[in-house]
Amino acid sequence: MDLVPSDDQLSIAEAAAELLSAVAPTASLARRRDDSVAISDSAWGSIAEAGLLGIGLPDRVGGADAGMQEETMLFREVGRQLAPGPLLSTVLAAHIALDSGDEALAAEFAAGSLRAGTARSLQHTDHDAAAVLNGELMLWDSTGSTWLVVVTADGAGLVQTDQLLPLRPERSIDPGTRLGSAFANDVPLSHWTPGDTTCIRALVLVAAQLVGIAEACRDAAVTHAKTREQFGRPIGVNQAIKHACVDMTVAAEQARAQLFFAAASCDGDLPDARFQAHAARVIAANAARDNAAKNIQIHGGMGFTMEFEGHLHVVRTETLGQQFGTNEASLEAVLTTGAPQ
Amino acid sequence: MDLVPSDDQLSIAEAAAELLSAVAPTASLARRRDDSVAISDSAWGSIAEAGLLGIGLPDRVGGADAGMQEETMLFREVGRQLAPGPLLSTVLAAHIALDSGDEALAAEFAAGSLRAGTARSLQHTDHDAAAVLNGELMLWDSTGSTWLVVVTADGAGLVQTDQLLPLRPERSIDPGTRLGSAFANDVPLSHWTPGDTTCIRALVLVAAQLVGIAEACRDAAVTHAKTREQFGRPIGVNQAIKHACVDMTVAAEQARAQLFFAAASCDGDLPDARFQAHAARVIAANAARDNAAKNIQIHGGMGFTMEFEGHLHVVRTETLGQQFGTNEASLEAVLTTGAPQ
Amino acid sequence: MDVDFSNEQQAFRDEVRTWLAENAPREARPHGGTEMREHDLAWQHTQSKAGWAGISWPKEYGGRGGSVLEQLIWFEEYGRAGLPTMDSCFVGLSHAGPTLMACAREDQKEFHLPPILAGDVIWCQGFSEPGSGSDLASLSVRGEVDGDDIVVNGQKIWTSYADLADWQELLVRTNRSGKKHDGITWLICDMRSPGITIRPIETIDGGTDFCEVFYDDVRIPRSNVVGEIDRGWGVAMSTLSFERGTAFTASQVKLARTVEDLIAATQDRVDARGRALVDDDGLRRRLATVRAEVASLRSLTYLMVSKSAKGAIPGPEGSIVKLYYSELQQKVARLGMDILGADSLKFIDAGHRGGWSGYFLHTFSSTIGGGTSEIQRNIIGDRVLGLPR
Amino acid sequence: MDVDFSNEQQAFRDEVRTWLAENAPREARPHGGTEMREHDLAWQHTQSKAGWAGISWPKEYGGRGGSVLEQLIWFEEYGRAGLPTMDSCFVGLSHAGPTLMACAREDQKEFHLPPILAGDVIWCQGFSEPGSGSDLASLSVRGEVDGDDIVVNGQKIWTSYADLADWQELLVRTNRSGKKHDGITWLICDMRSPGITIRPIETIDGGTDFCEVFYDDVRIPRSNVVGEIDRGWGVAMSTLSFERGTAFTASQVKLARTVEDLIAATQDRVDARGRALVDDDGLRRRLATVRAEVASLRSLTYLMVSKSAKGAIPGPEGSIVKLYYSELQQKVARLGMDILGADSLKFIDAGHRGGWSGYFLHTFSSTIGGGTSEIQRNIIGDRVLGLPR
Repeated sequence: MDLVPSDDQLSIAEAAAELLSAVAPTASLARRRDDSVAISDSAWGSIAEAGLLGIGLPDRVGGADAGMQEETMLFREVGRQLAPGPLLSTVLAAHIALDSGDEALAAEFAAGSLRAGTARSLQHTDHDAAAVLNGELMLWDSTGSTWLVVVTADGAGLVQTDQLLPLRPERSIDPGTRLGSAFANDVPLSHWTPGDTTCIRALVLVAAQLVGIAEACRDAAVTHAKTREQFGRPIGVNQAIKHACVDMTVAAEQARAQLFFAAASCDGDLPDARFQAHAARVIAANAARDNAAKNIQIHGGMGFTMEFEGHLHVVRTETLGQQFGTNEASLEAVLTTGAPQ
Repeated sequence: MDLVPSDDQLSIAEAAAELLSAVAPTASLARRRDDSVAISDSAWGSIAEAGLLGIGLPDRVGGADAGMQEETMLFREVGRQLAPGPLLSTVLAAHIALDSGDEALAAEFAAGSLRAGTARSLQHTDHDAAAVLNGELMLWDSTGSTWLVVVTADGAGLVQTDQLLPLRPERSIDPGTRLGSAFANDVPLSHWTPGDTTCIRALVLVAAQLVGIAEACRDAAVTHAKTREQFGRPIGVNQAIKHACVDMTVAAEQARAQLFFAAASCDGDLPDARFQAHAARVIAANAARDNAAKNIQIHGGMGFTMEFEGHLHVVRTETLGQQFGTNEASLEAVLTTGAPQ
Repeated sequence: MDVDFSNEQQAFRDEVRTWLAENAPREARPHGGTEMREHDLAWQHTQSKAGWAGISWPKEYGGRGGSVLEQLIWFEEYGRAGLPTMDSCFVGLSHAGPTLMACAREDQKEFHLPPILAGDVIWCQGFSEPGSGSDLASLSVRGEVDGDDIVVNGQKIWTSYADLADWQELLVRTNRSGKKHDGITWLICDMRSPGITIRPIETIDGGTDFCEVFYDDVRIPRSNVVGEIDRGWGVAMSTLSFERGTAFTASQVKLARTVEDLIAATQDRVDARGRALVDDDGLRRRLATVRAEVASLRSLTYLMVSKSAKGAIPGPEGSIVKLYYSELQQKVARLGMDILGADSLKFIDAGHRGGWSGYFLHTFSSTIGGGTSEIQRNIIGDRVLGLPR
Repeated sequence: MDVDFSNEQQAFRDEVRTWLAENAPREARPHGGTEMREHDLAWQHTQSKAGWAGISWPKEYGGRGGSVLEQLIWFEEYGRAGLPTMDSCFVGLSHAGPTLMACAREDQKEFHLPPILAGDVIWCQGFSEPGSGSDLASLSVRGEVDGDDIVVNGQKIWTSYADLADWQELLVRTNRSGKKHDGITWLICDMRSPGITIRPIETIDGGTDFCEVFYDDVRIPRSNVVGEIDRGWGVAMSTLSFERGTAFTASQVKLARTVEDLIAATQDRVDARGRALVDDDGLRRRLATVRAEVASLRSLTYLMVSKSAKGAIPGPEGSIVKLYYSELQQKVARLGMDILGADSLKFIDAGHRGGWSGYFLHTFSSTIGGGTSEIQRNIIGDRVLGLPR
């Protein structure tokens, strides 16, 4: 038993953080706000070239042959850096292609030459009808993406974006995530793999991003509490601020610990891995939500401006929270998957 | 529109507080902990003699002819003083007897010569079967009480305590409230009056007691924060303590305001009086619960001792919270009775 | 106690309701720029002509001098009509005007008060600075006496509608030698003075109502000092509140309507599992709780107003309403996000700027603006409860 | 990262589990008095004989010197077996003993350490005073040097098991001239000394584990000073923690079981409206949340233990676990009250003292005892985050 990341894992995180902040810095979100695609082609290309999309994929499709833990370390940085665009959905698309035997497609996703956004059906779907899309859909980062991933607890598959006409862009609360609406009428999914393997991977990697957000908010709040002065002293001397920073720390630490536990449980194929993943997602979502709100409050008036990045943590937490199953669904799963071992 | 209590109403409260603290001081609860009846005969006699039980009853049954507002002022002091025994249930019994035309019985309750405890069925009862008691019952202060009130949203009635054999005393979390268990097999209720008139009165007067508790806890915490010194200064200088006292104040004030609004709405027979009463009960319960817990925490180690009265606010809030319908039921009613006017 | 209004008060309410229904602006309020200025001033002008302007202003200054219960009724109906409570005339009517009444010279009052009431001018506030937020008295914008002028240099921030305003109530430091509360001067600043630069601040809900204001050798006549030089802190603290506990009434009424809208929204929505939201016990409890809390917020206001009606002067207890209202508003906004689910992510420009997600983001300001919740708790703790500092 | 235990560790776990199943006391632990003392000492004696005593004590002092992972496993199994984690041997094993190891003379160690391990003596702690709670260093119990003795007068409070104890680690003020942290002396006090009066304190859950201790001219030999006279604060602060992050492990395991019990309790209960609790979406969410939070509490412990295993010395981060655990425990207790409804009001002496309502009341102490949550937040803020004081 060892929950401390290895040096190799820490190197992945460090390299990812460095690259992301260089090619897609937070300030770029506002600059690209009115562009149809949230991430620039050059940033996307650099990320793919650095091999970040293939970290958890096998060597034969161009991946680095590492596991869920390494992907977790990557997506924690994606969350922390508020990196825009369809990174997670493209990584999931690669796994779906691989799991369904289409290694050529998996390799294209890993290389970044194809992108995948996300489609989620807003209506309830029968278990039996899971491999077919119907009704109103919400789309994440469909612009610029040839494919869309569909991830449910019953299975995961792909659909080509142009099969879902008409696509209507929606103005998104998050400048780093493009949203759209579409309608599907009996559109079959390709590369369908039953079971919740992809769903669990999505949960853990969503949790990883949310943990990164919770940590970034805590760090920003603590720094501000140390440096901002009012009444002749740093505001962090006041318990109202100090204790809020502490509560953010408790939230971030518990979420990080549960994230690592879940990632290791998945890699170790433990019997309660499913429970641990859902629990990680629930805990991380609460931490990100609470910390993002507290960070704005601690920053006072400045916290309420577009210039300050605090609101981006709020809106990313919201968009991510709806993308691959909801927090509510994970709460229900925490109760129905049986007690942890 | 005027929510400020009148001088007459304030006098009722003052007189009640003075009498209750003299004849049934908080310290008497611990002393009588092992007695079968929570309140002494002499205290009961003094309270009845002072006319407190008949405040809201008409002159012809020995009452003072006042309204729900005056009863509210009384029971707010009952809550604040943690007065023990079946005060509220006996007042409700008098109203039930009066409403069903039994003025002689009402007069006996008003005079204190008969007492009434409370019975609540722990199983769900059909609307049609409401006037008959069945199944497992929980009893409040049945010891020393000839009668028991049964109050539901469908109607209210009375039952004689000895019809419910076997009665089993239960050790109660609250030394000011005796609990018991019993079983009923098709026991009909007497003095049955359909409708929720008594239920609404019970809600408002429970809310009144809970408001008194919330205020007493706030007052105790504020006093302690001003006088207890640590690190050379009163602990109230620390925002962790100061802001907790403020939150207790906000809770107590909103609960008091809503209580007065509900009592006046009932007396004025306003169309949304039912909504206001349920809302008052919900808000008061949350305030009492939160303030009782905070009061203990602010008192530190001392707060955790039997010697300090803080825990009595906790346990009274719990026993009262189950006696005449639950907080959950009031929440549901808040949603189903229609929007406030 | 009594929650009924008298026949006279009821008649007043009917009159207000009818008048608002017939006269309130029918077009949507523009989101900014001169259109917004024109809109707000025209509406103030309409109220003024009909005798409704300055409902809370004393009669001697041309106001309606309404009783506190009339004020309550007016604000309730104003909120019910969906009218904005913090439009660009707000600072003039509720802050600058009352301050001038309390502390200004007669000639200043005569010149400035009537145009505020008539809807001819817009005022803004120049108090906060980048380094002086909660600690207002530490302000450092310099004012140097130079002959008949005071020359102002520095920067203010969080000035609502600075870009639309004619006048500004401006606090500057004219003396650095004493304690920080001394040496502050309260000035009437003409916003068209040379040397003023205004930069709008974009807020997270997409609004641009707030501005930064930069002063570069701005010359303000000494005759524009209100009170005395170096004694401006006392002027700022003396601002009379004519609301007497009704300040949040219109906002509360709106919040109540928002809660009812949310309850209605659950009627025809389903969750991701296909179950009707209206059957979700957890959501039902959260909705019931906020409905009860909104009711108790109104009761709290009624209780304060009742005290005012008996002659009590509202003190720091007002912070209790502000604190409760602002946190409740955030709770309602969060609940709405949870009810709307994926739909909440759409930033739609309908009704409120940005739709529900815009409202949600907007509510983050409610525990910051007008004094943070932390500062409100200090005020209540120190001044209502008398806790040691 | 890895959450599996090695084969060796798994074998250790099996050994512990088997031994505990076969050797743990079968009778219920008495609630107080000499029966409790005999029970606790006998159990410690049993552990000692079998080589399990002082699982976290270094081998040089007769302990098992288990690796931190073995400690974790031991405490997990100890909790799973439902054994009390804070019995009357706790202070000797986890506080007084480690302090003596760090600061005492060889003869003091030789005399006192073996009986603690063997289950021959009980220790208690004399630190807090009525006027010195969070501010321990302000303590004022007087110790005056008189020849070879130190004469002690004053009062201590919150001394667990004082009425059962043989020895006490006692802090007294021997010098009032300097700063409050100077002039404190750490003494070994024989609890049978003349002049000691013990008064049990009844706590709100009906317990009497805490006591007040009064000292009236109690003579303690100077040879019982640990460290130097007036330098006792350093001794108190030097207490080694051998738990290395595992201190709350057994309690967590119990809390996890409590949550599972609550989930099971919803299976066959109905609410006042006759609906099965298991179908209540609101309760389901609350239960799921605490189940997930208990899991993350374990993960947090595992993360700290992993760091310890790599040689990191656990610092103030331990306060994070304490803070989180104690507030989570209260949340679980509250949830249980809501699930049990009217049944929660019965104070039944079964399982836990006072049944569920007793547990509920008991949990009020968890955010107070061992340093209030407010103090924990100060520690984390100052020492983990480095925020200004």
